[in-house]
Amino acid sequence: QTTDINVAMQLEPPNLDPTGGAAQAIDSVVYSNIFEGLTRFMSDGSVVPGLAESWEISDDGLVYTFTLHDGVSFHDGTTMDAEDVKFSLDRARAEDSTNAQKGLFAGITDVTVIDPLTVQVTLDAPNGSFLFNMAWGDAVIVAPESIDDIASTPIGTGAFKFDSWVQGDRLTITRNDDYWGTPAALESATFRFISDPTAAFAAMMAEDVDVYVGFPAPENLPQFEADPRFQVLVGNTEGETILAMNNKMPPFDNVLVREAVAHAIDRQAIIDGAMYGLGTPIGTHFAPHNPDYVDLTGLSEYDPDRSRALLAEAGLPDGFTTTLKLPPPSYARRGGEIIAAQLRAVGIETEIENQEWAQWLETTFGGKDFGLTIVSHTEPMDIGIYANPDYYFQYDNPAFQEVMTTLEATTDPAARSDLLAQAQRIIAEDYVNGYLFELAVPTVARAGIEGLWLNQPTAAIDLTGVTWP
Amino acid sequence: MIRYTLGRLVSLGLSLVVASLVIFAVVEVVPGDPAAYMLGVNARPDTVAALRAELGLDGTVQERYLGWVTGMLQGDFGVSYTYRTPVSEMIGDRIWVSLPLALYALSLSVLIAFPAGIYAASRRGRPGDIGVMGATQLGVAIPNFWFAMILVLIFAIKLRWFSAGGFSGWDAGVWSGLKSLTLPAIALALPQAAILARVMRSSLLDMLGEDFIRTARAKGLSRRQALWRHAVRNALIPVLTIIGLQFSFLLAGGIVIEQVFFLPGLGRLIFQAISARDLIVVESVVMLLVFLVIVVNFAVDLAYAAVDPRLRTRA
Amino acid sequence: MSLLSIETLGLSIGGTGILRDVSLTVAPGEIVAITGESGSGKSMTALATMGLAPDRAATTGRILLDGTDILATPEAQLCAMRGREMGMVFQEPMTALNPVQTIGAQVAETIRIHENIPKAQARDRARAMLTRVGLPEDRFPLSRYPHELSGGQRQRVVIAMAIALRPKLLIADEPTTALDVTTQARILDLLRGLTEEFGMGLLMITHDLAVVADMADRIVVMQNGAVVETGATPDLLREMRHPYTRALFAASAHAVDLPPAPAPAPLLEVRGVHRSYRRPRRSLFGPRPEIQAVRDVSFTLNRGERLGLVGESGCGKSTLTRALLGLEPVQSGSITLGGAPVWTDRHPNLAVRRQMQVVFQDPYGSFNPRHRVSRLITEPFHLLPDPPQGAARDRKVAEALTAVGLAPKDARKYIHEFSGGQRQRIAIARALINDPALIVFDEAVSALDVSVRAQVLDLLADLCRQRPLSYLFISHDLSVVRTITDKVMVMQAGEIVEQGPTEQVFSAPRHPYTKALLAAAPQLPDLRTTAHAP
Amino acid sequence: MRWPRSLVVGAILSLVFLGGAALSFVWTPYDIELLDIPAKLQSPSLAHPLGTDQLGRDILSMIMMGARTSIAVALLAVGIGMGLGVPLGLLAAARRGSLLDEAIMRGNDLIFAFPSLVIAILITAVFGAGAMNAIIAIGIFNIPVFARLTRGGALSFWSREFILAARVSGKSPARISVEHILPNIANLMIVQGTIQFSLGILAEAALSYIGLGAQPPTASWGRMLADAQTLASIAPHVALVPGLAIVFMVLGLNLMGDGLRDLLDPRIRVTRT
Ligand SMILES: Nc1ncnc2c1ncn2[C@@H]1O[C@H](COP(=O)(O)OP(=O)(O)OP(=O)(O)O)[C@@H](O)[C@H]1O
Ligand SMILES: Nc1ncnc2c1ncn2[C@@H]1O[C@H](COP(=O)(O)OP(=O)(O)OP(=O)(O)O)[C@@H](O)[C@H]1O
Ligand SMILES: [Mg+2]
Ligand SMILES: [Mg+2]
Repeated sequence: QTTDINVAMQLEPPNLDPTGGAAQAIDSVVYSNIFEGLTRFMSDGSVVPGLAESWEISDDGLVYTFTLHDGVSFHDGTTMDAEDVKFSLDRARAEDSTNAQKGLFAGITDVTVIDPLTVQVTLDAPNGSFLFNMAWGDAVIVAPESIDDIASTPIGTGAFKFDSWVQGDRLTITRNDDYWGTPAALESATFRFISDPTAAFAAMMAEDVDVYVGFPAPENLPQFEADPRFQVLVGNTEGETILAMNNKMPPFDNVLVREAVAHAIDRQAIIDGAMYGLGTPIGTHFAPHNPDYVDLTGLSEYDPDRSRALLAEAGLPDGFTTTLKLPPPSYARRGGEIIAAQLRAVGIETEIENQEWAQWLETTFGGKDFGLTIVSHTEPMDIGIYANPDYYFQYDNPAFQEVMTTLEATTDPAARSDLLAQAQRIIAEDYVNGYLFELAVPTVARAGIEGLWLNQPTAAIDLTGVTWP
Repeated sequence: MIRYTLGRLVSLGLSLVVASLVIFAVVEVVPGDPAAYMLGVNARPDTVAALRAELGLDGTVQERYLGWVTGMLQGDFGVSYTYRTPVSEMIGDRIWVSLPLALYALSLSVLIAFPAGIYAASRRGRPGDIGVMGATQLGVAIPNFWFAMILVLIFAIKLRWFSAGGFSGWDAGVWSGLKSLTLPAIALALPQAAILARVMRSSLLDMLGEDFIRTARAKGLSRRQALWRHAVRNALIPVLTIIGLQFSFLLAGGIVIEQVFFLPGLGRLIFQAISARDLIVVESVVMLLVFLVIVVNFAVDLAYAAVDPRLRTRA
Repeated sequence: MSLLSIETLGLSIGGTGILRDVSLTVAPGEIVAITGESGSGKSMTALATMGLAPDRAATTGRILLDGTDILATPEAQLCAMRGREMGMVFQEPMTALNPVQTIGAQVAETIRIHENIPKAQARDRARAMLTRVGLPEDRFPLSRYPHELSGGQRQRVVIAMAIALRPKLLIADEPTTALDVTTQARILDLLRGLTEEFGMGLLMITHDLAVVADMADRIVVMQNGAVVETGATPDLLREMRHPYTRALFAASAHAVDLPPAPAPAPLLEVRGVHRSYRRPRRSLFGPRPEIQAVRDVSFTLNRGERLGLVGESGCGKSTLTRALLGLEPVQSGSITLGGAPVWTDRHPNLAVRRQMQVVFQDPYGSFNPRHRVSRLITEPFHLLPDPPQGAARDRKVAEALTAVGLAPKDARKYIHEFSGGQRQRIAIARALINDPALIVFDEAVSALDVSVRAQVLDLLADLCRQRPLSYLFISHDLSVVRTITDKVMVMQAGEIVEQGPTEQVFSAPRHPYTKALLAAAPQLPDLRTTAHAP
Repeated sequence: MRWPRSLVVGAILSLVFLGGAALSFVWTPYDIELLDIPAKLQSPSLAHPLGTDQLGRDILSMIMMGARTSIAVALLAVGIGMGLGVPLGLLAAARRGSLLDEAIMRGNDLIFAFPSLVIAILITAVFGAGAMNAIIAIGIFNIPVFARLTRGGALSFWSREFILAARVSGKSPARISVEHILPNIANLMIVQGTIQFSLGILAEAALSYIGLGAQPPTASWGRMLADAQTLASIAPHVALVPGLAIVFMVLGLNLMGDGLRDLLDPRIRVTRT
């Protein structure tokens, strides 16, 4: 039986510190394999205990008391205890923290070590998603002893140890035989970084790699499906792919124009043309696999005539010209080309500009210099971004903001469901953005490999349960 | 000869200074902030500021330029923003892919081009010549990335003689290292070989029209002997220039090929670094490439002198 | 029994006949000279003899070398014969040697292709041969590269290569044309010595009739690809049965009648002119060596005077010309024309320059091939503050063309439509168009065939009769200078070593260098007295 | 006069593409801005002689429009190279041996020393991807090519006697450069221009291939190739057609360049890297 595996992914992690950068590739490699948090995600998106065996929440919802697993040690042999938890959380929320998701820790006012296996976290306000937040890769538990070299030599508590990294090419992890939980079946795993879609196809076909998570060329999936050597898993992600509109910039400050854009878009054509059928249409900013999801696609049906009428109503019978900024991923580049054609059909001319991420972040996202842009919001449960009027699409609706404030303080599941439905409907009816589809993640693997994550609730290639036939 | 060498060295140094200024200036105006890039869309402004401070990005332009240049002079290329490892280490790793690849491709190019060029020149106007020249025209016209794609389709996917890409590393043995560089080297070399063969041929034909070839023939050398003994070495001078240029091109121009074959070379490093705004890596790698090119050209100049005794004394 | 016997050789390239019915013989130890105008087929005959005629050439007739027909011999066998049975020396010593091989290797190569002997032995023999041609090893090591030798020395290397195996036949195609007179004399001596010593047959090609008359046992005169006359040198010179032969020799000895020069009145005054060039440093910290191209030159050219300047190649003639014309500044000294300096504070003086024109050597390179004659010859108008326009300009062009014996309608043609001699006329027309006070002729007739040269010299004499023409005539050809100038200067290594009235300098040279120069120049025998020294 | 065969073949090949590009201004079989996704990846047929691409566009129309982009980019890049390189080369030759000459030549070497693709990427990173920036990026690297060639050609004329004659006639170096030297090196420029043109087409394809060339909806052969690369095993024509278009266009131009050289002046030599 084979005990090693070659896993490919598109991007190489810039470094291996999940608490120090936003790059998803870091989490892909280290999440659950090397680092673990108090809680963790499962493939279906549920949050289960991680290093914390159990927890108690005070009645006012402000104090969380975590009981840690006994006998957990870091890969360097030092034990993992409450001090490490305190260190990790304090480091993440510190003044000079460089944690990319510092917001996750914003509500924490205090972390207290009760005894080596008990730690108490105090919040400034009840937070219904605190346990969920603690499952993120940015909240994993690290040790003060090894923190200095974490970027290049990550020391965690996971079932795999970091072994070596040939930058630009491959990264190897090996089984941690002293793992506190169920040990991994694989002895070692090698991550390869292949971004070129043709190269990805070739590498798979030539059997140079065994698994490719997030296969970049959906058009090739039928070939793998037809080939008995391979299996194809298509899972969902938390990525709402939207055509973002600059709500403060004329003419998008006019809801009629935004509605016209929404009706000009043929989602299915985009999914078929850009993603070769992968992806679920969405009508609002919410993941369709979430139980609280409301299907609002009917609000923005493809109807170019309606779109033209709306434009006329908005005083733009001849349409207008705007910019369409496209970051590198293929959903944006390919989708952008199709959307541009669809918008042109109703009289909206777009000047396409392909941007690199850095440029997109600085000018489009940061500088809000755009008319339209396409991006996938892959963070889980992030409808809250619509409550921030400074967020790049600049949606400012007090009614929505109030719904969000109420939601944060609500812990009752039914009430939360209600509020979320309300929120989804508000933004859909305001046509804040063009809602396209929920990004799907295709995984191509050699036939017989089991235990791979189907979905990507967070970016992770969790190999702890992977087995060869 | 010494004066010649020294003169060239001075202008070499000057070129490097100008190059460093140009590179720094260009990289400086590239929009995009490495810290913002690293921290993504949910980062808070204070976090970005903290990271900028940590990366040393908040100094003045002059400070950073001087810091960079003085560092380089001491062999310290700085620390990559995103990888957090010393740039010199990263370059050290990557150059063991890019340099062998460039040399491999260059050797292939020379090995193909010399016989082809000499053969074509020796049968000027005959079917052999026309055939070789037709092939070189085609070789010059094929985009190398497209050619690479075809190579992969045939040799990696259909025939499975080679792996589709990646680099096995030199630890696994020279042979397996060479094997993983073979397809990329061919993809890089063939268009270059076509160019080189054409230069070789026309340069040889020029030489064959020279008086000294007639002299050699009058001595009793056959056409072929005259070609080999007298024309080839003289014809090398323009060929050397092209070889020098090609080496530079192969070293840096492998970017697309490294992408197609996912090789961990300098080209891919620089490509990644540009998109990650890992400016220090971009600056240092471009500087290194420019340096290598200038050094190669310098070597070519010296090689001229080796081939052509007239240059040794003329200065 | 002759060594080489060419019988009714015919040669055509792509249907164009080049040689017709060429027959000649060379006996062992005999020197046969082929002469004739440019393009008459001399070189082609020689190449055919070596079996090196162009690929596309079709031949008829026979070329028998020691009984073997070259034209019927397969290439492999020819290779074995070239270098061993027959050797060849070419005109241009600068390019006839492989620049990247040492002279020793190149000479030894001849030996090693034909004889299977060790390298060292071949080198010994190469050394001996180089010594024989006057390049002894102690002064000219075998490891020298061609560029480290002068033209004459290179020509010696080429000769050493050709005779290394003592071939029975040596063919020399214009072996001295590119060399100056003194060097030429030494090379000719060497060739003559070698023929005697080795008993070789020497087939020498030259258009210099003086050389022919001096060297050859027998002469072959060619015209338009055919042999018009052949015979033993004394007989041929005496009889000259063919009119072409006569015309050729007459033109070669052509003398013109210059009108007497007017009373001396200074026009161009040159005082203590120095011009040096900096050479790159030889050693790292050593001084940059300077080469004194012109040193302390002073002379006066009077109005209406025809001044000659002679001297061997590289002695500084062209440098001096450029200084006179104001194209380059001089380091010290003064040059004035009609009292006005050619250079005034770092700028050429246009008012002076307007009064000077120049005619160059190369009738092919002196004109922009893309311009019409009218535009070419009016180029000096650029110097005029108010150049003639329209009809006035056309009249000027017509006048100038008529003056040099061309038709006004030629103004519309391009330069490639003219022969070499006509081109030189156009060059003179260009020089005349501004009615300059002074014209410089820099080797203006050196590239022309003898008959054409004679015409151009006549033209000059004519012009002198028509108008007051002052010129500086630079040439290495002493006989030309003698007939076309009133005064002459002799230059050696940048210095004027002798100057005086032409006849006086030529008949009674005072400076040793002048004497050497005159002695080295081959003299055409006085044809009227048919005397011939053995 | 006999036309060199390579010139005829090359000119015919190039004219096919030039003609296609010209025709595309007034007519293309289909409108490439209209997508017909259900009709994607069709094999060649009567309706679509070269088939359709992944967005259901007619590939023949795309090739015609792409030819326009390639030709425009390459031509303008050659224009930049000639426009700046030739004057620089003439200047350097006119002042041969001077500090200015040295500076110009060293500057050229320096440009040559920069890895062209990297600089192109940086340029597009600064100014954004787009046809104009591709033109600039390619054009910059044409400058030293023309500057060197011009200087070399001009130098060989500066020593010619007719130039000396012009100097004797009092003409300034600038005037001599324009009046006498430029027309005489025009041949050289035309031949090298053809070669650079073909290289420009390759360079545009490479830039577009990595996404830095002309942006959609402008059609570009390089981007067609990039878009089609993963389809090579599904719909080979989609990847093959743009590749062959590049090959034939470049081949045509190169053959034309060689033919022109044979026709204009068999002695001139062009550089190609
Ligand atoms: N390779 C060739 N192809 C065609 N014609 C040629 C070739 N070589 C020479 N010719 C022609 O053959 C004729 C004779 O040329 P050849 O070189 O024998 O003249 P030449 O008497 O040696 O003249 P010169 O004194 O100028 O050397 C000329 O008209 C020339 O144009
Ligand atoms: N531009 C220059 N730089 C350096 N040295 C030069 C230059 N021009 C001429 N010389 C040197 O000056 C000397 C005189 O040259 P010049 O051209 O005046 O000779 P010349 O008498 O005209 O010879 P020829 O008869 O061969 O034309 C030569 O030794 C030459 O090498
Ligand atoms: Mg989300
Ligand atoms: Mg001849």
